[in-house]
Amino acid sequence: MSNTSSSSPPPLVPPVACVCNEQVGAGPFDPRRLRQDFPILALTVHGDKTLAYLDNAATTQKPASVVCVLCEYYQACNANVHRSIHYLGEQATQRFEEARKKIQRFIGAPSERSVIFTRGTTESINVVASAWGRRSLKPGDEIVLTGMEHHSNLVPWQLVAKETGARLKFVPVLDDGTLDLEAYERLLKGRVRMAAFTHISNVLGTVNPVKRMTALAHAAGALVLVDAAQSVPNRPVSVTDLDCDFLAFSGHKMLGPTGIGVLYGRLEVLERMEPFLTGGEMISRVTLEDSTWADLPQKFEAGTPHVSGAIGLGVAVDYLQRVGMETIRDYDERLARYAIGRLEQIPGVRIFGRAPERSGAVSFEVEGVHPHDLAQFIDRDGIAIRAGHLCAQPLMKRLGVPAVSRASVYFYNLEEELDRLAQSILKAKEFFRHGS
Amino acid sequence: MSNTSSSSPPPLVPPVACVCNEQVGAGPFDPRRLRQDFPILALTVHGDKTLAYLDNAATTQKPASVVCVLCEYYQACNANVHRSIHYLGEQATQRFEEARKKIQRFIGAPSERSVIFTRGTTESINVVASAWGRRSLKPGDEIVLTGMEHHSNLVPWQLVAKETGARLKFVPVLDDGTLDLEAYERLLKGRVRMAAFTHISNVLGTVNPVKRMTALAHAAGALVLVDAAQSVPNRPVSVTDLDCDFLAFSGHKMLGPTGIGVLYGRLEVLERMEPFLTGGEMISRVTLEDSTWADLPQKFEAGTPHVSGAIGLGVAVDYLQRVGMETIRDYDERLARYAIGRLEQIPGVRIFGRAPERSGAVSFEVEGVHPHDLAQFIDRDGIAIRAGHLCAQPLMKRLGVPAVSRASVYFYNLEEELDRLAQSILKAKEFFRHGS
Amino acid sequence: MEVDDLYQDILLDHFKHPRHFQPLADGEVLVDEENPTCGDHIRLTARVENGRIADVRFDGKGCAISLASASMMSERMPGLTPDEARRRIADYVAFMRGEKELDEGTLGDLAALAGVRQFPLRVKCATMSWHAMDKALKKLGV
Amino acid sequence: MEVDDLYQDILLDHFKHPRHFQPLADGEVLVDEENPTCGDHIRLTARVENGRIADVRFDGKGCAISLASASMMSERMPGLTPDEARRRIADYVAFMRGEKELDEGTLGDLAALAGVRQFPLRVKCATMSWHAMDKALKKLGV
Ligand SMILES: Cc1ncc(COP(=O)(O)O)c(C=O)c1O
Ligand SMILES: Cc1ncc(COP(=O)(O)O)c(C=O)c1O
Ligand code: FES
Ligand code: FES
Repeated sequence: MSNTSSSSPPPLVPPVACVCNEQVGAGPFDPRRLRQDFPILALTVHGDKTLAYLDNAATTQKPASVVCVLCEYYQACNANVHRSIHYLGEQATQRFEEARKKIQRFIGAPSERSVIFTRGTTESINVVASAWGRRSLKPGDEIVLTGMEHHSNLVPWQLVAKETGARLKFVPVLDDGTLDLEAYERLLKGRVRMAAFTHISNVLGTVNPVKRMTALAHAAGALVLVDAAQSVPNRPVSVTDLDCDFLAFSGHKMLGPTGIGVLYGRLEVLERMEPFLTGGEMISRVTLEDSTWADLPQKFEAGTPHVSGAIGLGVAVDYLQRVGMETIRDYDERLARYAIGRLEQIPGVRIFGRAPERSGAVSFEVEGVHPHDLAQFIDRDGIAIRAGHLCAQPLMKRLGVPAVSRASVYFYNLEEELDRLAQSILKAKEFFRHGS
Repeated sequence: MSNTSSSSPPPLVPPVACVCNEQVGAGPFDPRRLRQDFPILALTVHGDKTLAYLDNAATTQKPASVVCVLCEYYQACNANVHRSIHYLGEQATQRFEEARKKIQRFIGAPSERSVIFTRGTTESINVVASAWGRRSLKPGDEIVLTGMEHHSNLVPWQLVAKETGARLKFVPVLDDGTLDLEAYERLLKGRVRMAAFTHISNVLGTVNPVKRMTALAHAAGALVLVDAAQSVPNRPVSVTDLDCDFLAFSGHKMLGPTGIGVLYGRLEVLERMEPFLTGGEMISRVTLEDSTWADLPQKFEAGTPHVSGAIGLGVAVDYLQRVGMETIRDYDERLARYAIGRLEQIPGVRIFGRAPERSGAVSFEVEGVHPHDLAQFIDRDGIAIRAGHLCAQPLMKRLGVPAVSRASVYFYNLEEELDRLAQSILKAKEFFRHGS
Repeated sequence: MEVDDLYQDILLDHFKHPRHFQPLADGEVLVDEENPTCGDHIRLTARVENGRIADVRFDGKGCAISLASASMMSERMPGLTPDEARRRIADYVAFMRGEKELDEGTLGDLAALAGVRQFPLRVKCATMSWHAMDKALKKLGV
Repeated sequence: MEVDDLYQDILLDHFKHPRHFQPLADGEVLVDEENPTCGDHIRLTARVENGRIADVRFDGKGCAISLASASMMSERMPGLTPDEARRRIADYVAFMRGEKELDEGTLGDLAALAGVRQFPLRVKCATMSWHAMDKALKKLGV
């Protein structure tokens, strides 16, 4: 004992022995090789059609290591965390908190105490709208949103505005799919307490200048929430660099399991906030009449957490970092531009969103073919895209359509999948014009 | 086509081919055989100690089929649900909704629309306290709880009471660990709008007469929420039979994955309630200014759900039904009584909770050994129990202790594990009295 | 199942040449039925003469399935009493939801829509106009 | 690691015979420090004479680790200046959290608590009384 007393404590948990032997570390970026890490991408559907999964903005597929760690967790160290003084409990707790630290480093947060596990972006934003907004907003206060928000970053604010008497203002979307930043500056002249905007539009692919927008909002005395559901999976994102007060994102859109997401919050702001959900884990003292709260981050994590989800998300972050976030950003953008080029060759196709900086999401319409018919038709060729309002009905109205089709790529997609998309769209046009 | 047009639609999704070849269907109930379905139970810890997992009231272990379906889901049909018109999307949606139906049948709910997926019991109760309570309670209204509630069924009500001016009243706990039902009837004479109580105490193991309590509360004009976190895993529970308005439980305590739970609600009540979380999935129409809600259950399921968790919980329910809920109830009770018998032979051990009807949770204290030291000490023998306030600080106060030790069994535990527990406790007593 | 099992020729024909599809004057519209999952809608008008449905017309926006099913619906309703129509609507909706079987005779060219039943996300497309017709009968007080 | 590496004889001795443990009159108590994860607490009193800590006494309820670490703490403080004491406390807390290493000489019999560092859930047990001492110095205004 005395020999080890002055060295750092040996790790309790043996390093996870992943048996899945992934390709990701095995050489320079090569999407074709990385596809081997995603068993689902080799699926053939509807008989003999190789799956071309182009719905990554909805949810991404999972590498073997993420699936593997879930199995391993349940078969070797499943237990409730934070309070179980036994072997499994110590293991589960250590790995759960290790995942939190991975995410802290991944988003450049100064402390792991500001990383709160939630179910996903939607819950993260609800926590802020409710736990911050309901207590802080007064009648006449203003909340600035944009015309391109996902319903998740709109509806919670509508409710809190109704409850508190605060007013919503919207930054208009210009014809090229970017935000009207002059209008934004004008809107900030009001009694703005919160500016909440998406980093990347899930419809238009537009990358908003969130760092500049944050600085402007701060100068106007407002807090800033960034909806990073589409950006954290797609490029390096540092909360220290952005200097935002809140950042929300979902694990399932960045190779992680379902049911887990993150709310980052600036420590000083989180500390002043009251909790959102209450119950076990988040308390300090409880009597029948009254309770006091635990420290961060537990104050915002009531109940048994999604332990395997958090650990899986940690492994997903490992994978992303091994690919490289700059690499993913550049490749996704290149592939999106390739897709646009192919689609534009088809007469009657109209692309929505022409921002100079963009992600892998490409929305479009095909003259004479309803988006849902298109998605259904090309699914028969094994091609998975999304059709609908994409949880952005106000933006659809702005675009003058009830719905769009969207192909969204990720680093494991290939140009040839986009060639197949273009061919299949041509076939669909033909089919719905002339029949089979 | 015309030949099949009048027969029922063929299933889109091939039945899940589970490769794990479980024992559960292979003969009459035999816990020793069923243990083979739980790989983690064969673990040796701290060198060569076989794991004796006696912390099942905190969380249960998972059978191979549950782990297997997670892998299979991520490797063969992962997609976002409800809106993706493509092969994977249809599969994921169908399996997600199939899981909901399994749970509906499992708890005897009249409609799958009244089965809402949440993160767990804690979130389920928060939904009711917030979405029902904040809008329905008036100053002077009363909420009846009991003195044995988990913090999850106490703290949310404290907050809503503070916000609305409602008052909390508590059914006292008698010395044998049962509720004072005469006091309960007296409390119901007030302006009671909600009675919320646990079906089974996670500390005392007491099974409360919730059917009778529900009828009494209804007669007094109150709604009823049953915290079934400990009961749905342990015995047949039918919401139709209980006739309660809400039922809350957690997947991870009933062989299911982490991060998933259920709120059952009576349709008429759910329909009158406003949503809790808002955002994608739960809306019908959204403009910049205003929104309307989707039908049940989506109204209460904002954002991308925990798809794999729900599917895993469905498979857990399959497993439980194959074991048989009556079998589990009877075996757990028998084993708990065996544990009590063994512990009582140790001088200085005091058991908390002597209810005539009980679950598998047995709480106790050992004279001269702090519960946390005890848990830590016997962990070295491979025995996992829980120490602490068990998220029930007010009940601890009632019992006159800051913390207790709890052994909690499930159907895969064996008498010999409880023998080992008793031996190890004896050793601990010796150790902390005389040293090694 | 191949894509042309879903989008059969009969369906495509109704989609490309919807019967009784005709821009309606705002005053005529009895029901404006929306499919919230996609934002499409059907507007509908109908008349009853001598206790029987005499005329059904519609306009609106929608996918091939919704337009074709509206077109087929508009062909079947005229001549029925309101009660007969309601029964037909209920049968059809139950059929689309997989809750009921219908024989070939009853189905007729609606059999071309049977493939939709395998795609729960599209069932609303195929029933939207039928729900609208049901509401129109209620509006007419028959 | 075996259980008697965690619960070493020195630790058990301090647990069974805690030094300076003595029921305190309510008026004497400077700090009542609680460990919210378990509900245990330590009450503490101390005096400063001629610029040095002269006397530390405590009572309360807790596990073996918390009582033993309080006992060891109460032995080390007397004779130190408040600043020296604060530095020792900070070093010890950092050591327990695995943020800092300390050599044998500095540790002395505190080495018997080093095993706790492998159990994050128990670290609070070992630091509770030290935090209480820190607060006591603040209360004394030294
Ligand atoms: C009776 C009771 N209620 C509520 C809970 C909270 O469940 P969860 O932590 O899964 O939300 C538990 C378990 O911890 C419990 O035993
Ligand atoms: C920009 C944006 N915000 C929010 C969300 C909501 O994320 P989730 O459904 O995971 O809560 C999404 C994805 O659906 C999104 O793309
Ligand atoms: S997709 Fe809108 S009605 Fe079919
Ligand atoms: S367990 Fe309470 S202080 Fe150690």
